[in-house]
Amino acid sequence: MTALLDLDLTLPLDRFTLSVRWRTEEPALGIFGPSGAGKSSLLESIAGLRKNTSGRIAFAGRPWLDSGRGLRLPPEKRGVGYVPQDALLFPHLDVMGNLLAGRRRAARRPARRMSIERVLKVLELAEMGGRPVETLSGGERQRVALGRALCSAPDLLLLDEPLAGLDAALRRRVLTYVLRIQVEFAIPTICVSHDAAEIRTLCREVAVLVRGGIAALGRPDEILIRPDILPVASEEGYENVLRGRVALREPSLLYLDLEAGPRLAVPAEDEARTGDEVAVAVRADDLILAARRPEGLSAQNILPATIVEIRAASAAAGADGPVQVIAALGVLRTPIVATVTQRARQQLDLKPGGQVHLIFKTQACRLLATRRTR
Amino acid sequence: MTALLDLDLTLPLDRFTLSVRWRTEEPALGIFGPSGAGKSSLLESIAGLRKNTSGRIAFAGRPWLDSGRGLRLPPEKRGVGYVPQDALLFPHLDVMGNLLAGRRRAARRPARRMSIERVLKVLELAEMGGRPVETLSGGERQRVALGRALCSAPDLLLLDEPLAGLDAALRRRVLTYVLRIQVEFAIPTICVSHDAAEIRTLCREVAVLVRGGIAALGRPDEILIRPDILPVASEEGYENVLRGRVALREPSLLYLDLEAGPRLAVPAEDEARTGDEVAVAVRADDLILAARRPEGLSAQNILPATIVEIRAASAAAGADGPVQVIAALGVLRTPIVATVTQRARQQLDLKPGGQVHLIFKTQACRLLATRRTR
Amino acid sequence: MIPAPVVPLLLSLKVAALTTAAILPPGILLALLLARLEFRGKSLVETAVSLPLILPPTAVGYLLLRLLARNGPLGSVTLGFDLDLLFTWKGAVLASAFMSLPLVVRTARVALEEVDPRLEAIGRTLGMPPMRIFFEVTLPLARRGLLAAAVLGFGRALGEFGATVIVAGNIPGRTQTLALAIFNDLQVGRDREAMLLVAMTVLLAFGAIWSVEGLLRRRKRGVQ
Amino acid sequence: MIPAPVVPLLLSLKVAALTTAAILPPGILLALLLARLEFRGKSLVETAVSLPLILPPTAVGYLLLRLLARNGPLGSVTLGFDLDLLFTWKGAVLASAFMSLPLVVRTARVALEEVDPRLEAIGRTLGMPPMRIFFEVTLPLARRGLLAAAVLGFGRALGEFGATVIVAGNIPGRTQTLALAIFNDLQVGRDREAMLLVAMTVLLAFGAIWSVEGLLRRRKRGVQ
Amino acid sequence: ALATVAGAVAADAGPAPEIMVYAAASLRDALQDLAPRCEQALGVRLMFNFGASSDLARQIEAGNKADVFFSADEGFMDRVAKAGLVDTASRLSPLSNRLVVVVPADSDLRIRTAEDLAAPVIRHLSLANPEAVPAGRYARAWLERAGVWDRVRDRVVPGVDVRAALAAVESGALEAGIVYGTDAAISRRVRVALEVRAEDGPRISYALAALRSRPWLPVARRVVEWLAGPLAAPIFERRGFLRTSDPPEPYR
Ligand SMILES: Nc1ncnc2c1ncn2[C@@H]1O[C@H](COP(=O)(O)OP(=O)(O)OP(=O)(O)O)[C@@H](O)[C@H]1O
Ligand SMILES: Nc1ncnc2c1ncn2[C@@H]1O[C@H](COP(=O)(O)OP(=O)(O)OP(=O)(O)O)[C@@H](O)[C@H]1O
Ligand SMILES: [Mg+2]
Ligand SMILES: [Mg+2]
Repeated sequence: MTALLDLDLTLPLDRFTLSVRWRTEEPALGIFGPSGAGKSSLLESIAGLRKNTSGRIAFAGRPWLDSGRGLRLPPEKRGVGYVPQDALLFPHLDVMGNLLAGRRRAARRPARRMSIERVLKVLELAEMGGRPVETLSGGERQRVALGRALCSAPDLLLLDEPLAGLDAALRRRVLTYVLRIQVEFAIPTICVSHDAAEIRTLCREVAVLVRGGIAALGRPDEILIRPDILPVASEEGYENVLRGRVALREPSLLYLDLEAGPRLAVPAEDEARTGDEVAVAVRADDLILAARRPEGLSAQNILPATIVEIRAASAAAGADGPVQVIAALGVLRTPIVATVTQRARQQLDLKPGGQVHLIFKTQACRLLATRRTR
Repeated sequence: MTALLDLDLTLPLDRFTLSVRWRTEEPALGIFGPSGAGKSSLLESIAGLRKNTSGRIAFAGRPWLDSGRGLRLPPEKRGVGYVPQDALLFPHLDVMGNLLAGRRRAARRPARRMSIERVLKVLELAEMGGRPVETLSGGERQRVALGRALCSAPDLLLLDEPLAGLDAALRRRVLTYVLRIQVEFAIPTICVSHDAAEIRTLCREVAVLVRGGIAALGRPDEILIRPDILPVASEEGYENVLRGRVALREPSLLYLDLEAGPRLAVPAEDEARTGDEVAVAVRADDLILAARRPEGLSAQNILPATIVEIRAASAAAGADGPVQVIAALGVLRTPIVATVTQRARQQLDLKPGGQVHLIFKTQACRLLATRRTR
Repeated sequence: MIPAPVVPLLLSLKVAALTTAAILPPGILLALLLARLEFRGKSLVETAVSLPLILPPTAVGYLLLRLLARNGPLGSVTLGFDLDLLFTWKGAVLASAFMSLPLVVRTARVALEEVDPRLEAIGRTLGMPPMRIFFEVTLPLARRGLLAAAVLGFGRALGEFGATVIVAGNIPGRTQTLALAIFNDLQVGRDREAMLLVAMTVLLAFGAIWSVEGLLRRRKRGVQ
Repeated sequence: MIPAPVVPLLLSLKVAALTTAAILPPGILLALLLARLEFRGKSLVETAVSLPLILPPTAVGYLLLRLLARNGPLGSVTLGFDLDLLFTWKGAVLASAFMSLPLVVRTARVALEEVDPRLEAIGRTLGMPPMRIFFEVTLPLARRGLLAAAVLGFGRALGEFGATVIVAGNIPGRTQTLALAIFNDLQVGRDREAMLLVAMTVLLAFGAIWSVEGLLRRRKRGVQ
Repeated sequence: ALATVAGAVAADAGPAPEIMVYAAASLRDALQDLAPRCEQALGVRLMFNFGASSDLARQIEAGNKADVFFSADEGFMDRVAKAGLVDTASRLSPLSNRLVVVVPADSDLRIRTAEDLAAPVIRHLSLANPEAVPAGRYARAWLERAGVWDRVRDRVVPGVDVRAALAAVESGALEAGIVYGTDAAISRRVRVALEVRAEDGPRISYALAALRSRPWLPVARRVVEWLAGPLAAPIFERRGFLRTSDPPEPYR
């Protein structure tokens, strides 16, 4: 069977050679890794912008590069929408001109065409259509670059830290929009990001690049947990992502029925309606374990679970360091991770097979994204 | 008395006029605000790069701009170290050449001169001195720009999102270094950032810019808590910052004596030694309140406190929304904020004057920065 | 019989404008090749393009005359198509074009080399084929330099004397451009008349420069 | 009497090199003013600089001759000292310099206009005064274009005939450059000798172009 | 009679025949004065191409687009004749000129003979290129005949044409020069220090001929005759040209 994306490429860089083999069916991909790992170089190779890339690239069954057979599709034949890390707007065009740069391709693909007005609105560029791009702010440039790619009706979106220059609120709004595009138009996406939450929201599979090689590959919630990757991924530690359906909506609270079984209280969001599928993040660092069900706490979520495994949370810290307690939740035995100190482990006598209560606050839950059920 | 920084300036921009009045003694300043608010424009005005700025700028008692008197100090006389948002490296120089671009000024200021080797090392550019800057990765460029400013022995550092392109681990290391420079060399700093943690670490005073005007001004822990600013500041909600001194060091835990009094267990960091002053962040969302001292929890930190005030956490959510419980900790009555749901407030019957226990995990504490006591 | 000075003025305008128009497309193309391709013998090609610059114009004129002569290598071809180049204004255009080419190519090359290839690459990811990239990205980005190249070419065509006088002759009312008329007046000692023609040339050049200057004026980010 | 062809070769090399050296500093300065300042009458200044381009070279030669005449506005009688320019190789340098100036200025201007003013601004925040910025930021960034300007100036100086022959004469062994020698041979009908001199000129130009091409070669980010 | 014939031609052929005259640049003013009369007299239209005789000769060879060639010396006419393009029957030498020695107007040099040009005070001598330009060749011939050429040849500053040689003297940078009397007459910045007597100098003669294989050759011949004829003579004389001592006659 042909994979959606099939990479087996090599690109010599300054201090190492980028060498990536990646075959996947997943349309929502992430690339993660420390600065200088080769993330942007990989995107540029896929877009066809690095001519000394060798090996194979195939997308949706169509070969884009096959150095063995001397095949190299030029960038304009690959149909990607590439958002470079440094925006690279056309300085001779105004904002609207930049957004329209890919209009000819979009015109040939009516099914993929997005409304310019909508893009302008969601990216909060509505007043700026006529602005020369030279005087735009950093975040504005970033948004125009994203809009330019979206308006070109691409087959594959290549996003290189598309939200890096945006404030938290705007980032959340744009992220939701990109996610919706990804789903509605069914556009496969490869997103480079340093932001674990961004990756977890947009991607179903993530490749961790380190010094040009794939150090880890898999589902974000499996990969970003790993003690060797965690420090790079986040200043804030690992986040559990729980999926469920909105069962009840109060003005400021949502009650979710988790796939795993139990019901969860999370802060309400305007977007979420009853019946929606949602994803919720809870940090491993925020989960408190209790031996017995506690009383008189402000925390609204207290879920019983069974410990499956206990392991060191950090490769470096050794035997004394914090531990990850992996517990199975509900009937589906969904794994959920809590990080606790050795001392707590001893005090509570935690061990595999034991019963615990997971305690966490409503406020500690973060709604990642909502998908309307049609 | 003359202030350290005294701004009263006006700069017409596209959709609004930047108009800032800011007088402060504080050497560690932050600028915060949504994309397109005028943050970069303000920094450029201070650096002397926007010639249509009018009004007054004075630094350390020296006037830099006084349009009334027709005075305008050229940029090279202002002695700033400016890190622009888009790095703007000199393309005709290699990495080392860029770092040395300000060496002549540095040579005139031996007290301020930083070791190039050290800068290269901390910014993890050690192998790259001879690299042309055109092929650097995004994060590498950003670091070289930072290094170039640091090596020029500035009187005032102007940082425009200096860490935006870096992964979490690297960001933490660089941040610690910048903080150390700020303290050791006593270099006043103005830092633009979208990252609340960055602002809280580097800055003692923050101005929130919205549409060219200062919407709020004050200590980061007072300002970033505000319900109107919170959503912009952070995806993750407000963080308390507690300051204290390392009392005891275990391999994987540090015990801190807080200024406020009680002792806290936090995850160990290589950098921290006994006696060091440290700052620790704990999110308001992570604090659990308990009416009585609970038993059998994995959480290691359980601090008694007195409720001072209870108010709505979000302007939008109204009466049903989550509330901020502000509690006084220990003898200094240091304010600490916990966000809880209305339901929890009712269940626990929280009200001002009441006694509560603040519960939070070791892992929920994040060491922001360490300062060695000499 | 003596032509009003307006005749050479119009002729000069026509010759210079046509020269510029004729020289720009191949000049820019050549500049593009030199700017973008690395090949062996590049310096040779460049030297070849520069020949009309580095040789005395009269020599170039003689060479062209030789090539286009009735019995010259290109004479029959020319006659076959009845291009009728020698001693006509078309010959003046041809001579000026040769003389302007090196200026246009080198200046255009500078402009094209300054165009960021990454912007062209981005254009391609948006689905523009190379031709469209050239017209919608490269050309507009290089526009200041290309205009400068055009001005140089136009100016050179205005002032061209040495090659033109050989190839086109100095026929009042037909091939006597301003430059030739000025030379002619100076030669017979009519300095006053020559000055009038000089003034007209300057006016023409000023017009060209002024309008290009207007095209070039544009706003930039307000840095000091 | 006929000089070994090596004499005009050396003379041409000397004249062209000195012309280029003499013309670059003021040419770049002028280009900088035109690139950076907006002032009334800018087009006039540009036209003035372009004069030697748009007028027939001989006219420029006569004008210079008139100016430098013993009792002319810039002559030895007026100035009180004898520069000894007329009919010496210095005069040839002077004439070539005038003729090259417009090419150098316009090409250098294109190069300088493409320099990002924000990079200069960053340099200033690092404490570099404007002079240092110019030498350490602007010049190196504009270097490709400035080299092109130098090549154009050098080439023009090599090929300059019309003005040089008036101001410097055509004195074999003293002011007879390659261009003048070629003209001379052609005029007398010694076409074979002229071809030899043409070959030498081409060689000289090739040398200049080749070495500049080497200076220009540099690596870029590997985009397609 | 001539006029009638020409008039008839004009009347028959509709548009007047166009005669292209390639003429030495120094003849320009005189020819432009004569042109209207000649056109009226012969019912033709005259076009001119003015240039250095050497260039004109080359152009005739290359393009064969001239009907009449008016060369500043016999040599270039010979050259065209050798290429078989001259209608030898029509060839005439109607005009002559005189050489003069000029010095800058403010110079007090006195020059009475060719010998004086060899004096050390004359460090430069301005000539039109003695190898190529007719005026220079004549000057050299005069100096050779006077036996001073070998002594002055290293002081010679060769100009591209007579006009350049004159301008060089005008500049004051050169002590003396030898040019045509016609050229010296137009400059106020030089003083004629010596007029070379016709018998001392070389035979200066302008060559005029119609050119072959042209459609209007008969008309061109008539133009040649007219220009060499009595109606044109006064105007050439007014411009300082001399009529050749011999009456106009076929060259060979
Ligand atoms: N054309 C090139 N030639 C040589 N080395 C290169 C080239 N392009 C990039 N590199 C180097 O390869 C490494 C990877 O670069 P890349 O831009 O892919 O990093 P990245 O993972 O995107 O980093 P960042 O997160 O900082 O943007 C860097 O060290 C960079 O300096
Ligand atoms: N020279 C200028 N002329 C007109 N408008 C400008 C100019 N420079 C900036 N602006 C506009 O002023 C606003 C503020 O720009 P600025 O770069 O200061 O924003 P910012 O706060 O740094 O935003 P970001 O976080 O996106 O970098 C933006 O809308 C921008 O488009
Ligand atoms: Mg990158
Ligand atoms: Mg900004």
